[in-house]
Amino acid sequence: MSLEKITNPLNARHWLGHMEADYRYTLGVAGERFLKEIKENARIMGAKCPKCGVIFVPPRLYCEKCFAKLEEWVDVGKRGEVYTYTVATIDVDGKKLDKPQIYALIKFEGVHGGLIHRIGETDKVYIGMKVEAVFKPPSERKASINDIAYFKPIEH
Amino acid sequence: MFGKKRVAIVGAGITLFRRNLKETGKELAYHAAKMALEQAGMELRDIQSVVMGTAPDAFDGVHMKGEYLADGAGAYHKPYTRVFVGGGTGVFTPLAGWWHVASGKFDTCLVVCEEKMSSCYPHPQYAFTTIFDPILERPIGMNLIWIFALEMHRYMHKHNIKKEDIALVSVKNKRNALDNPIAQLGANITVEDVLNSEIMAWPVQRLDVSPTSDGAAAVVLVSEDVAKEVTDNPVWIDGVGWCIDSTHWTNRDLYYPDYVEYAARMAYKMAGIKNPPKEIDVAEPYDPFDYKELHHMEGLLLCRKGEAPKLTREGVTQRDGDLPVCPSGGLLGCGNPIAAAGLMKVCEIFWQLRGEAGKRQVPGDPRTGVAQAWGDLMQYGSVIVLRR
Amino acid sequence: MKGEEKTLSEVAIVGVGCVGFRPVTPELSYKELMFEAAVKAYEDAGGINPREDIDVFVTCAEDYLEGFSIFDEFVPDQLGAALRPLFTVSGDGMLGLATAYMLIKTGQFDTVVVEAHSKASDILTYMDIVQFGLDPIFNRPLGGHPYYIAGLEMTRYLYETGTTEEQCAQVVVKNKRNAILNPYAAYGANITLDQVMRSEKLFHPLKKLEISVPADGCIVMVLASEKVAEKLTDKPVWVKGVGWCTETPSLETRDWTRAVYTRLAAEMAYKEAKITNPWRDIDFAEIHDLFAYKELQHMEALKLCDYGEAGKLLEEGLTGLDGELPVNPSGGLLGMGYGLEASGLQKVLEVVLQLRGEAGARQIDNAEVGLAHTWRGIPTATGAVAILSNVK
Amino acid sequence: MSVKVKHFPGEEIETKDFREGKVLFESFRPKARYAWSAGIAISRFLEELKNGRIIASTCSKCGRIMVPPRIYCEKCFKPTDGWTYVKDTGVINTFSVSYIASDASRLKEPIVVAVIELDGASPGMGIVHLLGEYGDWRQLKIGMRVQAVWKPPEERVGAITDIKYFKPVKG
Repeated sequence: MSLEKITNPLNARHWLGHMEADYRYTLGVAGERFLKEIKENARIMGAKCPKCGVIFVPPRLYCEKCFAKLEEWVDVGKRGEVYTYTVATIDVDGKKLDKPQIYALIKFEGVHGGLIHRIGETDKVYIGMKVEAVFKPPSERKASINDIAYFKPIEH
Repeated sequence: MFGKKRVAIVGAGITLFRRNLKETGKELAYHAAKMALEQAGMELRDIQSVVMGTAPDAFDGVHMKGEYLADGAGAYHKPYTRVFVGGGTGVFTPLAGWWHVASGKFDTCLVVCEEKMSSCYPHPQYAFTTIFDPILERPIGMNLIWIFALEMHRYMHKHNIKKEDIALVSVKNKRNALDNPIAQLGANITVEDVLNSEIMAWPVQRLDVSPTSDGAAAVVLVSEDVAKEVTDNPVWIDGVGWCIDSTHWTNRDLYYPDYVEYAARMAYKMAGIKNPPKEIDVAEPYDPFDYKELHHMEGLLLCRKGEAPKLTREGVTQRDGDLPVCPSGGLLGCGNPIAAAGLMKVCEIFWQLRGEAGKRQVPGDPRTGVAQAWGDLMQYGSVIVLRR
Repeated sequence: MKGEEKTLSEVAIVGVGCVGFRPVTPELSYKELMFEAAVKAYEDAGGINPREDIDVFVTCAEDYLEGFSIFDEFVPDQLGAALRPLFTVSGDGMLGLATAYMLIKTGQFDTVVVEAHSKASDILTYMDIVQFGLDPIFNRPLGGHPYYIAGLEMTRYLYETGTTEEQCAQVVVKNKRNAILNPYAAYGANITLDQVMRSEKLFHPLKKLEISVPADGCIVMVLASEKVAEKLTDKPVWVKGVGWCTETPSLETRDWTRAVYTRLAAEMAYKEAKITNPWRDIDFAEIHDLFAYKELQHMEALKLCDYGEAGKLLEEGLTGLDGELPVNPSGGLLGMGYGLEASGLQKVLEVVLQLRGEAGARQIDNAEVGLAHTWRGIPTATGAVAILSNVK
Repeated sequence: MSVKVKHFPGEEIETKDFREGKVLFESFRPKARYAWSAGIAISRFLEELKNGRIIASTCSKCGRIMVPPRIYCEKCFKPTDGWTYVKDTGVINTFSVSYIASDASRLKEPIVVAVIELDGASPGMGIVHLLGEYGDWRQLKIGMRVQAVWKPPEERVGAITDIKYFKPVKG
C-alpha cells in the first residue's frame, strides 16, 4: 500500500484519449458470396455441412462442429420465423430512442442458425411469428447485412 | 505421474503470409488449424483443449477478438483460452499449450495463432500508437518504429556495430525466404540495397524492417501416450521460458535484452542445456527488424554480447553454416502477421527437426532447435526448446 | 482428461487481496489500484516477497477495456514481476485461475499469482466497446445498444422454461440486500420487488435494475502447490476442480436457453472434483449475474436444479443467505458491481472468504465446498467454473 | 512449408481491389474514449511540470531516484518513501531521426526523438522526449548534453508537452 494518497480531490488528475481508427473488414470467402447473393439476387443462402448434414445460416467456409469445408450452398428462402425477440428503448449511448426498435433472431426452416435483424412494419412481435425479409432497392444495396432493411410480418 | 508429462508437437499448419488476404481472421485460423490436424492425422473431435494467440485487437478491429476467432480455431464447445504478450505471443502460445498437456489436464491441445493486420486502415501502424503510455508518451507522438530505432541505435553505439553488418541479416533472411512457399518478401538483395533504402527513422531504413501481413499458423500438441499412437516422428517440447521486464523502458539500457536471457535460461534449465551454441543445431530468433535477430542471438546466449554481427559476417548463421539462424526466411522474408509469425518459427523448427523442410532443410541432421519471440515495450521474451 | 490418475500435487489459494469495488476510483491509477491489491494478497499469503517467492504471474485483461494496445506492457512493476515470468490471459480472472492451476499441476512451478481488475471508470464509451466486440460482418452493422442481445436471450429463456419476470426481479432484491453486508460491494441496497418490476424496460423483458453496473476494483490471488501452501497459511482453500468452455462465438448458432458453455464447464469441474450431485455436494455458489435472469439460467446450467426450476427455488428462499444453498452471498455483480474481467475473481474471492470463515455478517455456517462461476458477458458464450473447499 | 504440403491456403488481394470493387468489405470506426486516472504519482508529476520542474520519487531501500515517478519501487516491491526534484538537464542515451508520422505517412522535415537521462536521477533513469534546436541532425551524438526548453508558464497545462523539447547545450 502506498505511503501517500491524494487527499485533495482537485489534485486527482485524469487524462483524456482514445483508441479510434478506421477499419475495413473483408467479408471473407463465405461472407462475400453470401452478401453478394443478397445484393445481386435478393437471395438468402445457407451452406451445408457434408458430414453433419446441417445447413448453416449465415453460411460459412467451415463447419464449426466438425471442421469440414462447406461447399454446397442452398437457397433457404426469405421467409422465416421469430425464434426470440426484444424491444430496445435506448441507443448505444443510453439515449432514449424516438421509437422503440424490435430486434429478433429469425430462423429458417431446416436451417441451423438464422439471422439477427430488425423487425419492421409492426409494433407487435411474438415467438413463432412468421416474417419475411424486406430488401432495400437494388441501387441502395452494398453487400451488407443492412441490404435487408428489416423483416416484416407475413399476413395469414 | 500427473505432472511433468512430456509434450510433443505432432502436426503443424500455416497459411500464406500476405499484405492482404481475402479471408476473415476466422477463416485464416480455420485453414491453419485444419492443416495442422491433417498433418497430425487427427480430427477436431480428438482435440480436448484450444489455445489462441493473437496480438492487439486494434489490428483485426474486434474487441475481445479471441472470442470472435474461437470457432475458426476449433474451439466450439471446448475449453479455450487466449494468451497475449505482444510480439512475444506467437512463441508464447505453444508454451500455454504445453501446460495444458503437461499438467495432465488434457491429452491434446490445438494451438492457433492468427493476425489480420490489414483490417486497420489506411495502415496497421496506427494501431501501434496506442501501445504507449497515454499520459507521458502518446502526447509526443510516439510510434512503433521510433522505439526500435532507439534500441537499434543504442545497440550499435554500445558495441560499435556498423549498419553494413546489420544489413547482412536482411539479405540472408530475404534470400532464405525464396525457398519458402508462404513467404511474402523473398528476394535476392544486397547490403547496398538495404543501405540505400528509404530512411524511416534513422538508423532504421525500409529494408531493415519486416512488412505487416495477414496470416495464421497452428500446431497440435499431445501427451506422450497420444504421440506414440499418432506418429513415429514426434518433436518434443523440452524447454519453455518466458520473462517480462519493467514497463519503464526509458529506465533500462536497451542495448541488451535481459528479458530474453532470463527466458532462455528458464527454458535451457528445463531442457538440460548447458552450452547453447554447442547443443543447439538450428535457431529461429525473432527478427521483425534485422538488428533484432542479432540482439536476440545474444539474449539467447548463442554468442557473447556484441558478437552476433561477427558470426553473421562469417556466414555461421547461413543455412549451411555452423549455426543456421532463421532458415525459414524469418519475418524479414516471410512477413510479420505478429502472432502467426512467431508460431511460424516454431513450425519451422518442427519441420527442420523432422527433416521435412525441403529446400530449406539445414544439413547435419539437426536434433535440437530453439525458437524465440520478443514483445511489448522492448520487454518480453518467450523461448521454446524443441528436440527430436 | 486423466482425472483417475494419481495427482502430483493439490493446488490451494493461499492469499487474496482486494481493493474496491467502488463506482469510481479517481484517486488511483490502474497501476496503483493493482499495487494495493497485490500488497494485500502477498501479506495475506504469509508475507511473501514477490521478487523472490513467486514463480509465475498471470494477469487477465483485454486491451479495449484498458485503453491500450498490448496492455501486458503495463502490468509487471506494480505486481513485483519486473524481470520475472509474467503473461496476460485475454480473459476473465477465472481463466487466469485455471491457468495457474495447470501451471502448478505441471510440477514445474510452486507459486503462481493471478491478477484481474476493472478500471471501468476510465472508460467513457463502455457500450461502444462492447458493441465493437460483435461480429463486424453479420451483427455489428445492425447498430444499436449491444445489450439487446441479453433481451433476446431473456425472452427465449422465459419462454422455454416458464420462469417469470417476477422471479428474475427477485434475484435483484436478494443480491442487492446481500451486498449491504459486503464491504467490497458498491451497490448494496434495500429494494422491493415492485421497484425492480417498475424500473424501465430497456430491452424487453430486461429491466434497468436487472442489469449490473460496472465498478472499479482489483483482486490479486496467490496459488501454491500443496507443499508450499501448508507453509504459507493455516487456512488454505483447495482448488478441487476447474472447468471452462467456449460454446461458440456465433450468436446465430448458439443455444439461447441453456448456457451450454456453463454446463460443459461445470461438467469438467465436477468430474475433477468428484461431484456427482451438485445440489447436495455444494454448500453455496457464486454465480455470474451480469443480468438478473442469468443467475437463474446459470443455476440450471450448473445442474444445481432442473431447467426451469431455479426461479421457484429462489421464490422459496432456498438460495437466500440462510437458505439451503445460498447463491451469491456476496451480493453478486448486481450488488458488488460488475468488475469486467475481474468478475470471475470476485466470485472466487467470496468463496475463499466464506470457506475461511471470514465473511463477517454474511458468513454461511459450516461451509465446506463452494462453487464459483463466471461468464465473459456480451457477446460471448464463454464461461468457467471452479470448485473450492477448505477440506483437502 | 512442410514438404508434405503442396498447397498453402490464402487468397491474396491487392489494395486496389478494394477501390475497384473486386473485393467487398464492411467499414467501421469504433468510439473508444477514455479518461485515465493519472493517480498519485503521475498527478503530482504533471502538476510539477506546470511549475516548470521535474519531480522524481525515491526508494530508501535501494536508494534509487526514479523518473517518471511511481508510488512503488519495482525492484524492491516497497512503497516509495520520498520525492525529490531532478534537473531539467541531462544526456542523450539514444536517439532516432524519424521521417515517418504515426500513421506511417512521410514527413518532409524529420522529428528527432531521444531517451534523455536526467541529471539528479539515478544512472540510466531517462524519459523519452523530442529534440529541437539541434541544427544538422548528423551532428547529434549519443552522450551529448541537453536541456529542456519549456513552454512559457502561462501556456503550461500540466502535461509532458509543457516541455517543448530538449536542446543540445555545452557541457
